[in-house]
Amino acid sequence: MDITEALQTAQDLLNQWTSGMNTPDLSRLDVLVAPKDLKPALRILQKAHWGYLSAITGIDHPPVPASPDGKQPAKEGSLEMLYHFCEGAAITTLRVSVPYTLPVIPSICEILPYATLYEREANELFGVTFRGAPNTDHFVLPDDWPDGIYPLRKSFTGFDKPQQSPTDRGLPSP
Amino acid sequence: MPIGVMFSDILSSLFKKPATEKYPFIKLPAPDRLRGELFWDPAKCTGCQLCVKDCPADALELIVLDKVNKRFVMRYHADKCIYCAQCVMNCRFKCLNMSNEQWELASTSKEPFLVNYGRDEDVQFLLDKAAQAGSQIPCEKP
Amino acid sequence: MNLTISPLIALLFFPGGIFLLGSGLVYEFIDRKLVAQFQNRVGPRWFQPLADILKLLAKEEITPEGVNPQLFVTLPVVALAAALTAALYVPMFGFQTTFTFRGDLVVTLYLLSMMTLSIGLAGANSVDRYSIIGATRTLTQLFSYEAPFLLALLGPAIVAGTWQISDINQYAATHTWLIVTQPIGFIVAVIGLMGKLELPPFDAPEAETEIVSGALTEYSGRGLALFRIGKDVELVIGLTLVVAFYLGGLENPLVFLLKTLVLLLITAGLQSLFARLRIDQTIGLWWRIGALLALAQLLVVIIGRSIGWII
Amino acid sequence: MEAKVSPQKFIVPIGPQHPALKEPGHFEFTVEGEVITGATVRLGYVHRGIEKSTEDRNWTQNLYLLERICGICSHIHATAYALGVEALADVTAPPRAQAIRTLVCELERIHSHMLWLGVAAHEGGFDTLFMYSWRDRETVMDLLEGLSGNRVNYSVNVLGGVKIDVDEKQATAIRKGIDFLKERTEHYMKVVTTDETFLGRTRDVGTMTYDQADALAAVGPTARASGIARDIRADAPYAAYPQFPINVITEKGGDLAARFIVRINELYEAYRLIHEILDKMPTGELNTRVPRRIPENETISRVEAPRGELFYYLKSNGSEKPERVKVRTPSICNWATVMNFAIGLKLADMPMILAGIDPCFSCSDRMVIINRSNQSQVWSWEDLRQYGIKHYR
Repeated sequence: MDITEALQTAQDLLNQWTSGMNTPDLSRLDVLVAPKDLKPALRILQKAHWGYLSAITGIDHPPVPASPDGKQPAKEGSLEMLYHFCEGAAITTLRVSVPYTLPVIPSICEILPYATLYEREANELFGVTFRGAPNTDHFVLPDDWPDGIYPLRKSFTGFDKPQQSPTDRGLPSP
Repeated sequence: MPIGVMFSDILSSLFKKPATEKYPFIKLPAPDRLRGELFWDPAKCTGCQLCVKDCPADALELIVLDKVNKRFVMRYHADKCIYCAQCVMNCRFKCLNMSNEQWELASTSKEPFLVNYGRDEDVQFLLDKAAQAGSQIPCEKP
Repeated sequence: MNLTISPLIALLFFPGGIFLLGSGLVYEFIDRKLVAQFQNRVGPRWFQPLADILKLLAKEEITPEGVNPQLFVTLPVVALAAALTAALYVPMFGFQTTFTFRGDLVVTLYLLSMMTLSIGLAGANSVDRYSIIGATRTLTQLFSYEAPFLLALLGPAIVAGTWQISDINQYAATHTWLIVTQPIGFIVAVIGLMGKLELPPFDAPEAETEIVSGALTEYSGRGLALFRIGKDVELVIGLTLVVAFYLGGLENPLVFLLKTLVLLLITAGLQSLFARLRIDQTIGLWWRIGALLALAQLLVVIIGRSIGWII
Repeated sequence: MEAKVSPQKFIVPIGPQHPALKEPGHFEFTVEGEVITGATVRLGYVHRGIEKSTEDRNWTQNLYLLERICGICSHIHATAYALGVEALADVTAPPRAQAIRTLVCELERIHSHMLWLGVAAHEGGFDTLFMYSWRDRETVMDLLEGLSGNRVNYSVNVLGGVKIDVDEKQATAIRKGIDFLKERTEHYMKVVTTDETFLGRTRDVGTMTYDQADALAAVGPTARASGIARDIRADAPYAAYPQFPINVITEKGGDLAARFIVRINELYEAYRLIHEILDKMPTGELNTRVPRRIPENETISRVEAPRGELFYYLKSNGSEKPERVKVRTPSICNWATVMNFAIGLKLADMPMILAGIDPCFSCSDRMVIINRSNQSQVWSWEDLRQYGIKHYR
């Protein structure tokens, strides 16, 4: 299957589940998908045997306050999950965007069991909840990582500098 | 059922010298392109700071004493350096180069890792200034 | 050679005791050096085994929680003691044995097994998971190599018509080398010895990439040192036994020493030739091939004797 | 460590510190006797927070940071990133630079596969093969050192090209080294395909069928050993692969032995390709200029690392620094396969199966910066000692 043909197939398959498509370059197809449509869209791809899930990329779009001149309205913070499917050289990306206020996406593990590692990673690093995920244990972060801190969000700039005192250099209590 | 297919290897090894390089005792010459310690030639530098900007490890500081008269001191932190040679690439005046002879840089103390390059009087000037001002050496960030 | 040595000296210095421990270390060094040479690398320096043992002896011994402390401390001592005792009945370095009685071959074999048994028990005593798996494997392997090794040593005993080691030596020295007349027995004996000492490829009980150090995972300091030196002693005894039985019995100590070294060269070569066998493969190999071969050899010997071949 | 003995379950932990693993990862295998009935994986012991760190460095600095994701396949990370950045900035590196990149990629593949051969042999208790394959790996490491100046992080790439050139003297040295390696590789091929003791550990062990590999999205040699012809160098050629096409190596078996054969056959392919690149090296410039600020855009860069498909997602925001760099390394794809087919196998085979996918823990762990609020960053020796005393009291 050559690239254009593959992308055309993907486009046809996903047409009914999308709210917009574009092709940023020759080998890529970006498909905007609502969270509730993610699973049906995936099922269709899988049924047609179109590619494999290569990665789930998370992107943080922090909230933007309204510009002082009022030309641009305030934008709510959102998280975007990019599901990259590869078939040969062709890449279809399903873009699922969820707001900070409700960062929930249905888990795709029942369709693609191997996605669990990617989901666990995205869950830890971005704070997106994958509803119905079989395993939500820590995968890459330490076990005692505090809840509610998501390191790959732009708002995370590291923890506060530890307070140094000559007697106690901040050794954690055993 | 062939077993012991490596027999020829072990038999020939029995009469061969070990392949191990006995490094600290016998030193083989380093290849020409080896990236060892960084050297800086003050004569050619224009103080453009390009090397400092792109250093991935913050190992370089270019201290400008007098921009007009081209008095610079390059402070090089050999312990931070990752020997990638990006600074050598960036330098348009070829005043940086990495030695292929000086690469055994291990040390048990921190002092040898801080190297001040520059004309002797400039370095001395900087050190004197530092001595006057106390322990903290002033440094001009780009 | 026939020297009479005072039993106490024999026990403490020569050929038992200190001298035996020293030679164990030397043999270990030679073994490691040979394997290194086979693998085209440098290998340890001459004092490395000694340095290892001294370091271990000097180190703190940690008794893990949940073990029986008495057993934990006693087992290494038992293992080493059994190995040292066995040496008294074996013609070390080609010298006549210090003690001898009818049936000492059987006693020696049992004493040699004590070592493995102790390691197995030590593993089972530590409540660590690796140790327990290692202990299971050690004991499993004990059952698999013991029979062929025993059968392989029985061959010479049967042709000599005695269970006394010195008499067998006598027989071996005055007849054709038994390696010629009983080649299968020799092969089984060498491989059995390697299995007994858990040398590669039979090192599944202490396979470091699976179960760290097997039964001895929890041992440190003195206990580990004793086990290690016990193994070294057993290596010397095993080599001596096989050489004395199969390679022409006792003679000039220098020649005897050379023979053991040649045998060590062979075992070192075998160690570096093969990939580690899984424990099920080890057992399969032994019971399906090793034991059968040894039995076949034994049958040949027995039949040969009964129809009156002079071998 | 205490044994958790329950009637059915006996859990054998492997890692984070374990002789089988040269890098830290944690696996728990539930065993019954010697047979595995369950497996879980936990990573993160070598987290360096690289993805987050990239957002704080400029495009050039990131090249060297990303090169250090993995010690074995450093060049391929830098290549993937450099290609991605060049695509973002809409420049193309000159053909000679691309050819040199490809040359180093293939040399690195040889280095990685030889290393893997040794490690896998060691896991199977075949130390002699381990020692010999690593001895011969020195040849290719010396070549890389002579070519680039370093044995591990070659630092051959810059944005927009390469740093080093290949002259005739070096080309001759490479050809000579490659010919020697070819001869040795033929010998290793014979060892892994005919030695009975070794085959006893690899044949029909950890078999993954085509369908399983497909369903679990395996990549790289792991997938190709199960018959899936998935290779980015052929599917979506990058750098100089369009001019120097490769043949995709596949094997039907799907077991450990097949993974050995696939990797060794890939070595032959790499030797052939290196000869071809050296013979037909394009002439010309070594690099082009890449602007410091890169306009807002996003791109995906996929390359074939020695372990499989390496995936980079890059997003720029018009500044000197990237907005987001996502790295998906091949090891992460292949973890899923191991955890799935481990069940029912023997514990003794597990180290070899883990090694069989050529896992790279450093590759899998890199996302998050760790800077705990109640913990000073630098612990002096005395601090550590005190902590130890406190902890073990």
